[in-house]
Amino acid sequence: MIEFQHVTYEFRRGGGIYDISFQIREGDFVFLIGPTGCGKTTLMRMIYMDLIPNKGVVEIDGYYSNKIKRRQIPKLRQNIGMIFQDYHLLDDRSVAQNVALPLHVMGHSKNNIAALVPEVLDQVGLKGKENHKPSELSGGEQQRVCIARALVKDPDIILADEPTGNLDPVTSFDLIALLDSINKDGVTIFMSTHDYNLIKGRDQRVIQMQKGRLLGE
Amino acid sequence: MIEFQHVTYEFRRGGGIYDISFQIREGDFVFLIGPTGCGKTTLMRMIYMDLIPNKGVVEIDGYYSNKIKRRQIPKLRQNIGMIFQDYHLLDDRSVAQNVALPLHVMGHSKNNIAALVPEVLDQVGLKGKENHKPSELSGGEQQRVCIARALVKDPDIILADEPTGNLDPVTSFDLIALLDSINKDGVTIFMSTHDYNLIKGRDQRVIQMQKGRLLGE
Amino acid sequence: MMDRLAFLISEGIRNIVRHKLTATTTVVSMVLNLAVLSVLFVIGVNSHQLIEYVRSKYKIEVFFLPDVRTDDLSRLKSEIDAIEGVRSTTIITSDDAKRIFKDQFGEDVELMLGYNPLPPSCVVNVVRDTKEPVYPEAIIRQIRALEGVDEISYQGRLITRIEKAYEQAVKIEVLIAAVILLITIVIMSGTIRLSAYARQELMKSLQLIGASRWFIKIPFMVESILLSITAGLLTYGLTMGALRWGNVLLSRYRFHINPDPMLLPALLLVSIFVGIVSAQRAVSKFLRT
Amino acid sequence: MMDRLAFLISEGIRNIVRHKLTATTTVVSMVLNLAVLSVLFVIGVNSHQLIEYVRSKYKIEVFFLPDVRTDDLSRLKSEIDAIEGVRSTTIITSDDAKRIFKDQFGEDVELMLGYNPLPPSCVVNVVRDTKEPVYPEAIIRQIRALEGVDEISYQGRLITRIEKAYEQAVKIEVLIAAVILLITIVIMSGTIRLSAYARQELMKSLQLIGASRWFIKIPFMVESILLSITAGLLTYGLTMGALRWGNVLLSRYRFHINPDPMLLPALLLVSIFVGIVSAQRAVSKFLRT
Ligand SMILES: Nc1ncnc2c1ncn2[C@@H]1O[C@H](COP(=O)(O)OP(=O)(O)OP(=O)(O)O)[C@@H](O)[C@H]1O
Ligand SMILES: Nc1ncnc2c1ncn2[C@@H]1O[C@H](COP(=O)(O)OP(=O)(O)OP(=O)(O)O)[C@@H](O)[C@H]1O
Ligand SMILES: [Mg+2]
Ligand SMILES: [Mg+2]
Repeated sequence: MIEFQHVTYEFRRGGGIYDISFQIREGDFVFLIGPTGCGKTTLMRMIYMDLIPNKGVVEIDGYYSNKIKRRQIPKLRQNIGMIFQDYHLLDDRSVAQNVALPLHVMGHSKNNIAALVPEVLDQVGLKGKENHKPSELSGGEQQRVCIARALVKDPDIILADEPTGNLDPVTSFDLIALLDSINKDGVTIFMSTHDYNLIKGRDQRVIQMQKGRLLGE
Repeated sequence: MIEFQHVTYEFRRGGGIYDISFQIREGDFVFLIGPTGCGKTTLMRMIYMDLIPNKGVVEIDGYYSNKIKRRQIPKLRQNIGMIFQDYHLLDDRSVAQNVALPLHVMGHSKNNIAALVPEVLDQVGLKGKENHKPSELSGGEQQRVCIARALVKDPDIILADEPTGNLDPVTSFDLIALLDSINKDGVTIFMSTHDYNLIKGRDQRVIQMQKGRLLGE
Repeated sequence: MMDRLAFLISEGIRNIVRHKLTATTTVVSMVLNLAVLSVLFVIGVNSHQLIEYVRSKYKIEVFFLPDVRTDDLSRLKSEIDAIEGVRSTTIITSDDAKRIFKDQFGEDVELMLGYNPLPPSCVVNVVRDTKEPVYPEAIIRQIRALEGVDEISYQGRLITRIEKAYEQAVKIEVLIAAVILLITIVIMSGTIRLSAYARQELMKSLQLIGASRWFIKIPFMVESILLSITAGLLTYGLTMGALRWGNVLLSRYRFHINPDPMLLPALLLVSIFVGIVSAQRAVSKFLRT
Repeated sequence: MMDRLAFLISEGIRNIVRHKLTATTTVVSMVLNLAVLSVLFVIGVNSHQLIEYVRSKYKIEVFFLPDVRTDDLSRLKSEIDAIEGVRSTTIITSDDAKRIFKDQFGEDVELMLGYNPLPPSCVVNVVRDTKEPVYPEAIIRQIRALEGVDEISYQGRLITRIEKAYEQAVKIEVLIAAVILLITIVIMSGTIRLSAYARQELMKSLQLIGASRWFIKIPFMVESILLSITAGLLTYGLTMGALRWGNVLLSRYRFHINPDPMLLPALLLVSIFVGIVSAQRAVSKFLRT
């Protein structure tokens, strides 16, 4: 469960998000759209508690932003599959090692990891790139590594921040189909995008933002 | 003038581009499209001679890839406005300083720089963000800083590698319009994209790639 | 759990390979610093050898009354031996003294004078391998209190002066060593901090995907400890090599530098300590969010 | 062109502010290294003071024949003065000697014996502020060749031994200084290299937008030089402070350590040299494409 209650966060240089309230229930698939710079990434960062609200409260799976202790944040993040807009891949290791990382963090066994990683890399179409460094991949491939890293840990919530920015339309639709099937298994999905085509003709809930404020659904 | 003559480049781990030949004349506006991982960025890197072909020759404005000396490469790059897919912004300085950098490289006077930078930042819609660090910007804003940095030096050629990946449709069309007007002034523009909507209904030349090879125009 | 620990340790090892440049620079920096330290350590240990040599030359001569008999002498000897600070004693009886006189001057005093004027005496050697300064006054006082002692000759002021100088030198050396140790620690931790700085983005990314502070710290610690041990061992090898070479040069002066058995443990202790503390500090700095 | 140069220099300055951590670490590391060097330098310079003190105690006494007349004496004096290695001479005439004798023993020899048996003599002081060892034999030989010289008394073997020991000590000190200088340079350049390593992405980006190697290098050099100068000045301040404090402690021993006027230039030279060379090497490494 994701819940924002009158959340405001302002950066020191100005800009931010203001008085945001909404709720996403377990198993929902919700889109977040809005023009560039409207605050989508900022909003997502509050879900994985990289930013803590100036006003209001964010609740994620029973963790409250105003009560959470610093050492609880890793626990929270382990339950969320995050696809970052700027990837945050570790360039000192291979694609496979990058994808395996969240499993190591969660304490999975070696055998388990050895089985899961190739599977998910295959799912996102990165077979054959296991041993590349992230810097040796195309933009779209890097983005898919980031997606694989979020999927591999079988999280309760997937946060996808413009996950199709560097993907061509075919690959994008494949990704949405993949997310759809994961959502069918009960995983909550919250995805920001500015690709209106992608959500056109879908009957899913869409949250719209503009200039740091909710515009409606 | 950009000319590829049977250019092949293969990465050590496999993958690359094969037997590419094409020509772009001065003042052209050419699109490069193809699915993710097909070799668009690799092809562009050969234009600014970050990669040198294994076979074949690339000619840019009288510089030949098989003859160019290492110290000539900066000169070549100074005439090309490059919008990198991964931005390559310097995060230790402000947006304005990032945009001013190519002008300093080319030896423009202080006054000239002070006049040009705000103008181009305004053009790409970054007014008010001059003093932000790149890491304090949204994805789309970072991309526009990169665009501004390419435009500010008034280059002969603009290479744009998926410059709209993080931009919403409105901003994307604005960018294309901006590039169009620059092109009218005689600047050669070569832009890769996978946003087929963007080029739909335009009568410009489009080079198509697939799996490292040219597919036709 | 076991798998996770194994992973964290192997991460530490692989980090060394991944970041060869920082690893090499760190080790080189550490080795050079430790080398200065270990040279100082060796000098410190061997300066003791020098003072011991000097002390072996200290001389206290005790002359007994002429009427002290031979069996009294052995009692006196054991009484003197029992005094704290006395290493050994050598009794010279009147007859011994006569023989020595004859050896040196070729004359038999007894024949010349009709009697032996040389009193029995005793050469007292003081302890030499103590870290404390040796002051002979207390010994003298106790010897003087013994029955049968006539006269005592010793180089009192000279000894006191030498011991004072040595004490001063040790103090200065300890001070210098402490300062150098401090400098070493600061430089080494600066080096490790810079190598952490070069990787702050990676740490931030790890944190974002849910890694706890310990998950980030442990590989870094393992790496730091391994580098420290490497540096410690290399320094040890280097010091031993330099010593062997130095001893060849010094052999002309009949002086031999001994490495202390504590050198290796001390080096490892210092380097591992520095490795852990500065890795800890460096990581904490970049994880502060 | 002027604007570009101004920009490059200001870039160097701003880089220090932008990368405070690497700047601080670099400066601290450098200061500590330079401190060791400058202490060594000061010791080196002042060890000379010690030998000069000892040399001022060297004594050569020249006794002339009793029939040398007073005007011959002044000729002899100037002849001795002209000998290389002689710092000064003091003539003691027979009358002076008589007066000295009377001052010391309270007796007038001339009254006692009816004539003055004390010959005129001359105390010769040797040069003391030379870097070369002083060996009195040559001086003695030349004095002996002069007419009217009767006898020469001097501490020949002692002087030779002291001078040999000093020569040896200077050699060892130079060796140690060279080793420490080398260590300093390696550690300092390692530090600068690590700080370049942390910025390799930035350098790569600069290169991609068409910056020439010089454009990237110059600010880095400026930065490195500024940090070096800062480190040099800080070390100088530190050394001078330590000296003042040390002199207070040493005043008991009537010994005064003098800083050499060359200390500051030497420090700056070393640090700037290291700064330039290692910045050059570090940048080249990361620009190799
Ligand atoms: N660290 C920061 N410091 C100051 N301002 C910031 C910071 N991060 C973001 N901003 C500003 O907050 C606003 C919202 O940014 P955000 O990244 O949330 O936008 P976004 O909706 O994700 O945009 P995009 O689609 O381009 O990614 C922007 O105007 C941005 O400049
Ligand atoms: N440094 C490298 N080493 C090895 N392989 C590489 C390297 N860089 C790119 N590749 C591979 O070359 C192929 C082409 O990459 P390129 O970046 O040119 O694709 P692209 O068309 O730009 O894709 P995208 O639309 O995702 O940006 C990819 O399969 C990629 O994995
Ligand atoms: Mg965003
Ligand atoms: Mg690309």
